[in-house]
Amino acid sequence: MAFIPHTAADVEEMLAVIGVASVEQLFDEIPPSVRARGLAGIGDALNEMEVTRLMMSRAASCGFALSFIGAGAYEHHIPAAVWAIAARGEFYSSYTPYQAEASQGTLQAIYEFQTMIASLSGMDVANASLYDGASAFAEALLMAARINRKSKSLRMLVSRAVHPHYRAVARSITSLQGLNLEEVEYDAASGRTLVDSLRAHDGEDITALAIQQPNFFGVLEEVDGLSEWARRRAIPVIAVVNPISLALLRPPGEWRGGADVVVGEGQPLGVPLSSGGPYFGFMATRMAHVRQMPGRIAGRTVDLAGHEGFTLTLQAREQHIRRGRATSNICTNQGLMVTAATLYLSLMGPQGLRRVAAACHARTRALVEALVRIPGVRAAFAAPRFHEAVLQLDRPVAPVLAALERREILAGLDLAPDYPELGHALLVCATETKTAADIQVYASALGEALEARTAA
Amino acid sequence: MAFIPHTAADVEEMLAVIGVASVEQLFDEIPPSVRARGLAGIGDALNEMEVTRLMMSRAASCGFALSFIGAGAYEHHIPAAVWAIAARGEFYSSYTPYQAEASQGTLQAIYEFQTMIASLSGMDVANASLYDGASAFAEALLMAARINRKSKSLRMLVSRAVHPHYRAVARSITSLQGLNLEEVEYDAASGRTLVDSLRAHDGEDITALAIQQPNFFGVLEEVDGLSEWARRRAIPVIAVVNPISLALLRPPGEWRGGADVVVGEGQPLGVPLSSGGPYFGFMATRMAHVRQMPGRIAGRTVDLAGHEGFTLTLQAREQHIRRGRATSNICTNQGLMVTAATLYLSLMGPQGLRRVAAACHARTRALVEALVRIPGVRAAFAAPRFHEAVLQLDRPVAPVLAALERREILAGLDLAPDYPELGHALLVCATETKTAADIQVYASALGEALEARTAA
Amino acid sequence: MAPRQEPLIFQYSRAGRGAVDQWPREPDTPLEIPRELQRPRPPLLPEVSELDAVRHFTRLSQLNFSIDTHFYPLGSCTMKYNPKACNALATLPQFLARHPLAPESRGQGVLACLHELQEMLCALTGMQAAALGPMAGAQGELAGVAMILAHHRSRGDLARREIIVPQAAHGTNPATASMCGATVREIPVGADGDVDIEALRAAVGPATAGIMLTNPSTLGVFERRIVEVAEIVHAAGGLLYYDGANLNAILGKVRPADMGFDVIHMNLHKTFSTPHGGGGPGAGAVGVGPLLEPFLPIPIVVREADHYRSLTERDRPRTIGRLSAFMGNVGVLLRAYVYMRLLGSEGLSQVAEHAALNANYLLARLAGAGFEVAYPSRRASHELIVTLERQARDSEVTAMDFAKRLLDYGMHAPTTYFPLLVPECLLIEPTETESKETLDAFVAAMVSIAREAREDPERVRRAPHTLPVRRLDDVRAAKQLDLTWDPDARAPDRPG
Amino acid sequence: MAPRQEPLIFQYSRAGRGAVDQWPREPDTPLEIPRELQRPRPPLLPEVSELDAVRHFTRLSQLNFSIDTHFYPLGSCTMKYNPKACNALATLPQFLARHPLAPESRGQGVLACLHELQEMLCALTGMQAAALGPMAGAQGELAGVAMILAHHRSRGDLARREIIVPQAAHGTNPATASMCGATVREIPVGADGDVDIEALRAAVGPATAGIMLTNPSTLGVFERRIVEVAEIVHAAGGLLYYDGANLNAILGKVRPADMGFDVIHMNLHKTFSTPHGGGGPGAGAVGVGPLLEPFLPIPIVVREADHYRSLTERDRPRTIGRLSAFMGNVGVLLRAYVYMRLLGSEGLSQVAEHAALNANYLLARLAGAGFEVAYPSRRASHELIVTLERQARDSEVTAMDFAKRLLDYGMHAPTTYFPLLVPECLLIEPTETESKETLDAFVAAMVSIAREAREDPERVRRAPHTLPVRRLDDVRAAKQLDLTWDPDARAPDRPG
Ligand SMILES: Cc1ncc(COP(=O)(O)O)c(C=O)c1O
Ligand SMILES: Cc1ncc(COP(=O)(O)O)c(C=O)c1O
Repeated sequence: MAFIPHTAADVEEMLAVIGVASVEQLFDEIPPSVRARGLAGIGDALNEMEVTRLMMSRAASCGFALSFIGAGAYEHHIPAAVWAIAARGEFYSSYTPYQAEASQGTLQAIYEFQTMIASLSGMDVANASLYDGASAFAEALLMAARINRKSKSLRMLVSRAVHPHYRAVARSITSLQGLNLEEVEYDAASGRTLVDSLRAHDGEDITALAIQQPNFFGVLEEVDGLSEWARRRAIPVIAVVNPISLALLRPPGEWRGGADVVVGEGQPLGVPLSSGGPYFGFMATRMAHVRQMPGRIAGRTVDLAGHEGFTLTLQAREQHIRRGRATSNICTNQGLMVTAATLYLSLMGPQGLRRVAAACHARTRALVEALVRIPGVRAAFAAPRFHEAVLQLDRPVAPVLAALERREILAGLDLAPDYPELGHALLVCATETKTAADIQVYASALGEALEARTAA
Repeated sequence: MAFIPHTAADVEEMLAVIGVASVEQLFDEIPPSVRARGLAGIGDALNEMEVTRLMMSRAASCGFALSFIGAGAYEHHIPAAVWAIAARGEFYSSYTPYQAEASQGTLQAIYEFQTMIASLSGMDVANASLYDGASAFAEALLMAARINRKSKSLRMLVSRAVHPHYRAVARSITSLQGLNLEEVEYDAASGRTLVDSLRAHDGEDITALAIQQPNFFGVLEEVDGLSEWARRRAIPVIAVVNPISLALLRPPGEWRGGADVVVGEGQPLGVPLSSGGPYFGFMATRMAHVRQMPGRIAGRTVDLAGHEGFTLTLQAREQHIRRGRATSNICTNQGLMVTAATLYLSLMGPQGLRRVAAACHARTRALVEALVRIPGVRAAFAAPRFHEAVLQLDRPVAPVLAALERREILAGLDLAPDYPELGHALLVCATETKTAADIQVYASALGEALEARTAA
Repeated sequence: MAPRQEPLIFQYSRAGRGAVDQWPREPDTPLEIPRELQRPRPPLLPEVSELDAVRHFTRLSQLNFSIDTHFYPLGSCTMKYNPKACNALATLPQFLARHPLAPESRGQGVLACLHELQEMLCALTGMQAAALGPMAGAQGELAGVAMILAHHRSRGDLARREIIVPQAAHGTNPATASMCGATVREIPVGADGDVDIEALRAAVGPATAGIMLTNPSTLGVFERRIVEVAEIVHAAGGLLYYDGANLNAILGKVRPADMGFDVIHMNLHKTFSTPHGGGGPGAGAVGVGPLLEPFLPIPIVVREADHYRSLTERDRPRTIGRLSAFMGNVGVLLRAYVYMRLLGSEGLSQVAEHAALNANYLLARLAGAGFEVAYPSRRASHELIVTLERQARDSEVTAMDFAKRLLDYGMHAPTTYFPLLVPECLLIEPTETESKETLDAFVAAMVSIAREAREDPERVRRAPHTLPVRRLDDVRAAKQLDLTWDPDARAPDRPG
Repeated sequence: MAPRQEPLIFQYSRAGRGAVDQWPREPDTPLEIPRELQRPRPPLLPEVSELDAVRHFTRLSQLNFSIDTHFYPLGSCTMKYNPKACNALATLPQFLARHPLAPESRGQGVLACLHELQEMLCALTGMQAAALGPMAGAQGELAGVAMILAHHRSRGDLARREIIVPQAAHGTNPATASMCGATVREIPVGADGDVDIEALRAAVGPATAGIMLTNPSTLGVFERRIVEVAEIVHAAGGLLYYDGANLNAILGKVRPADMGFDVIHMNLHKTFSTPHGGGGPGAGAVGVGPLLEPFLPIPIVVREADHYRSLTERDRPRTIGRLSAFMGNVGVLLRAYVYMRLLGSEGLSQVAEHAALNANYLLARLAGAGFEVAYPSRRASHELIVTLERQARDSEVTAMDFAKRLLDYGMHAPTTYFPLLVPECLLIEPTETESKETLDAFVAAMVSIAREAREDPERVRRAPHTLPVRRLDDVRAAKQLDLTWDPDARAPDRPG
């Protein structure tokens, strides 16, 4: 039941100390007119054994299929050590490290995490996480508006090749402060955002430019050209990146025009897919902008005895100090995921992370090669990619996906709802978890599905 | 690979310090004639991701069936907290607590465990575990022989209603020291070991008497009569008990004739079924016999400052001190299982454990009632039972079990190999994990299986 | 056995070392990435063995206080026991493996839990509909205020841009209002802890979008004139927002909708016992009355015949939109679902009763021991406030000093200096999962520290003494920013 | 953050408290158990909340040293890193749920692992067949000696009842021989650490059943004349038993069968990195040459076409029988299986190489720092022995004092006073999973303690100083037995 330790005798004694006759009396300040009596609609308690059985059957209904879906959430190998440690009670059941002396474990892990993220993204500093990649993107737009105070337009150029859900979340959140998100078209042949399409905005008052590398289609953007265009015009650049890809790709801080705010989804770093969350958003920036950054930040300092220690710092940016003038309303973040990611990155190290990235890249290449051999399947874009690809089929995607699902294969994401202009487009992904045999299974099944329907 | 942290530079430096040119040289004392070169037959390393996938598929082949098998290993609800804590690295990856000051956690847990087991069994003291219930039984027989030095016969009366595997293990181990295990027949009508069948041994030199409560058939023995028979003759009594049942049943220490050594399988106390192990054997005895007890024992003492603390004690009984004259050769025991069991017993407490026992008892009663309603099924024994029962079918059991297995039901254990005299006998068990609906599923399936075959 | 200090993971790093078992094999095809897009130098990640990593992070964990190891009476944070079953069952392998964009046919079990969770939250709060997407309380607030603004806008009432917030409100309330582009208007709280009704009357008007309240308030007392407050705000055309971060004291006792609230967010990581994880993740589900239902953020899970489905923008054209890339913190939601099923309606009511019992007991005991409580004439809700103004004056021992000294007594400190309007305050929330013995031990520690404050104030002022570090220099932390490790710089405690 | 002391779980108990979520519902049918068979009084189990239990045992855990937190160079124990994957994969839900008597058709995945494990162990040792039932090293020894005796008996040779054991042998060797009803005959070890060949010659004869050896021996050196030893014993009609508790130093370097051994047990909880769990469980698989195969303990897993099956007494009528109720410590075997698959043949050879490298490096460093090593002229195997005889003589600081003082330096002590024949010894086994930095830190600690022993011996003699307890009184523990908690008695540290 309610995990309550009180014995009947305890309750009696405590009521006596308080000086009331019953527990009910403790609620006597609630106006009788609104007092609830009991709780309808919740049902009776189950014991742990019963709930276990219920949840086992609910879990079973999800099964384990062979999945080639990416689109912002990626199946990676997660070392057993990651969650064996991250789930330890001392991490799992502690609060935000407000009492620094009693939270050195969490604080030091955050400091290590910040170091890793800053280095991965080529920036100076990183925060202790935001909710997820999409909301981090929204925060980055708001932050860019604060950084670029000279600009009055609040016009944010966002490539249409940025994840559609990220754009949707950014719209929900930033429209409240009047930001205007304007889409920059991608090039239909390469799948890239071309510098040329920015030229239309030469001379306009643009508050920020946002690009994703690799973009939603898995395609590698010409980040040097894009960032340089912005830098020349003193327009802050927001980079949305996949952290695994940064083992291979030039970090935003080293793009020709650089970047001002780097954000992304941390899920690939040791966080399970879990139907979409909890994940974590990360954010890194230049030291010059650190006071505009939302979210918690841990810093190293010294104690009374001169020994080093860690504490939350720059709290004057945050809601609990600055209240209505804080950089964001964020309070609770995704701390435990950060602990897991720090473990993951420690186990991978520079070499391991590079291997993961390279394996994903190679697997996706093998997948695309296998699939485009099937009549009726072709690659949509010509530009180099990281670990996702858009394929075009010769017929609507949805029924094909359904056919493959019946064979326990989740064959990718149908792009029709978000990118109708791409026709029968399918976004596929193969990470290091996919073997040559898996790819073969997919290719055969897809070949048969397309044949069967051609025949029919 | 081998979880080795050495960098190439480390190896070079270390070899230089040692003063050898190569690692190979470290093995130069091995006669060249027997030196192996490499390792055939092991195969190449898989990485963790690959092994994970392999093991997931191996696990999947085992499935989850609805099981009504007991026979010495029982499906019970295991609170999530038990293994969340027991698997913590500080318990999981520590050694036997030889350095007491650095092992107070393990030692205190053992002390708490000993207290619980001693109280459950109604004895004075308990040890820190033996391998499993069967080997604990063997050790109990050896211990009884040491206790009863007056007896020269080494004749051990063992009820045939003691678990057949326990008797087999006891035979393998105790025959090495010349113990003679003699079977005492059970009563065909009640399934009990009758005091009358002991009378044949009145006046003989018997070294010990061993009985199991509840016995292998789930039947409750007349423990008062049996133990009293032995006590009158100064024959040590060995009790084999199910620890869950002790929440309901009179503990051996309080049987009319008492018991000298109480042993049993600890698996029901929070240990998963796991194809048979690791489990743990427990053993309790009277203070008078403590120096004859095998296995480790933790004791409470004080430190230099007079504060209490825990340490292994009475080590003079053990192999590392007494060597060839130790009470047993046991060294490594089943420590972690003991930690889990101590957690389990703490979460259950006296009330919870009683409820588990009562629920098992009630479920088995419901199961038997449902099954004996099926034509061709009857209960084999009349005596009261705890949570198992022998049923007799009107035809051979094996094909019936196979038919039910196809319906994802493991319907019990066929007794034909061990007790051919019982005819088509089936041992079934329902613990607290079985719902009324489960029992209904079993009953319907069994009904249909028997009907189908009658029809055929 | 915890080390007093633990080196940085980078300090274990050696070139060429690594947890190679975790690495996939090197692919046999070359990179198809143009050189100018490739990373020129590897990132600064440690090169350590698996044992190094396990040992380092295990040791770090041991440097933390946590619910699993310590009493943690952090006010407004509801640090209660996080049942192990919730973690175990939310992390069943199939749940973990499920991709957020996998077909819904392969997630019916998850969707069923989410749907039932929505229903249970509605039952608890009296609201008509709920959405689970917001990923923490503050994001729930954002959703709520955005819905209020969308509602006014939908009626063509563009003037309502003011959000009223009582002085004592949690920082996220004004921060959220600002983040939503609204203007924050603070109103004072009376000496008895209730909102100043006259100030409220003066504040409302045609610019009023709504008011954000939490009840019981962050002062640890129940807003007694809530019905009147609701009438005033509603009469002025505004809506009422309930900050439901802390529902622990009202479960089964009073429903926010019945008090007149139009929208609520709930911190599942407090009341519903999902863990705080050293900072998160949480979940900030929102509930609404009929007026705001069309604006709920997507996704929302509905049941259609025997099938569960997530609603999208197509189903809810007036939605304020999507707040997370996928479906919010599903794993957290599953934990809350398991928790609620374990408690059932009776258990949830017991939570409120025992949370209130523990808080009022502590209040009585602390008052009895000579501590000054902030609202002595009031019932405590699930938490209570002690002010150490006298101690600060007499012995120059502050609330922060008390807090730090409590750590030496093996107890986490209560919340300090919040709410802002009570000087030198400790906001103490014992929660229902702590026993009377633990509360008694807390009182004993407080009494002992109060004595120390008189007899040996320096001892208190320089606390903690027994933790891995002594008191940390926050000022230096903010002035000499050291936010990432620089392999070439010296550590501060090894001055050159 | 670990508490220095933690009350007993019973001290948290309060009548009527309980972790009720864990309890099944009260059944609605009455007990059908005669009153005289019912328990009259409830057992002494604590009545605590789930939080009480979680907090208590979490805190207890923090009082331990462990591999996950500390360097643990316990000689003869091979305390190396226990990969987390082994635990995770051996505890997949279906593995945990499988009943030992479930049909083999529903356990093919488990049986496949066990079969392959048997094969891999044979490949490693050169043996012909293996059985996995024995539940720890000592039970493996019992199986081995029982097989030797069964072999002689099967040939009608009933006189062979003597087991030869070198002086330095692990205690389980003589204890096992006795437990098997054999007579133990000890033979001395020479000054160079090798068995005294002349003594061996003198010892063998028609009563010789066999000899138990471990090679490298417990003296941390390789028995160089092993081929000769084997010839002598075999010539005398005896068999050779290999105590393979510690295979870490020979994997891929030499196979016991090639040295002439007839039977071996292997501690999977050492070499194959299954955890020691604070005392166990382990697994003591046995391997045999052709002579002893018929006697192997059951069960044994065989592959027949595509099906795996466990052999029973019917298949192996000459088996020494069954040693466990079911199939031994399957969960431990699965961990070892995962470990071996992770390492592969190359990884296993690397284990031996780096275990030897670490041990020889420590030997060189310690000798260089002035410590007296027991066999300075010999290579160390996977472990080495330091004798502190000089320190004991000069400063009256014993090996035990050194060991206790090491704890203060954050390192677990090596094995002390074993092997018995080296006075004041520390048996040090660093294992291959520890880094050079850790070994260097160990040497530094030893040097520092040696200095303390000279300059402030009392500090060493009274160590440890920084652990949850000071040095414990073992004599009192054995004299004033306090083995279970008595609710009515006083705790020793609160003298009346
Ligand atoms: C009263 C109150 N409101 C809002 C919040 C914000 O919730 P969160 O931290 O989940 O964003 C909190 C907790 O931090 C709170 O206590
Ligand atoms: C050399 C040696 N032989 C035998 C054993 C006994 O093994 P176990 O403890 O698994 O019974 C050990 C370990 O304790 C050992 O080190």
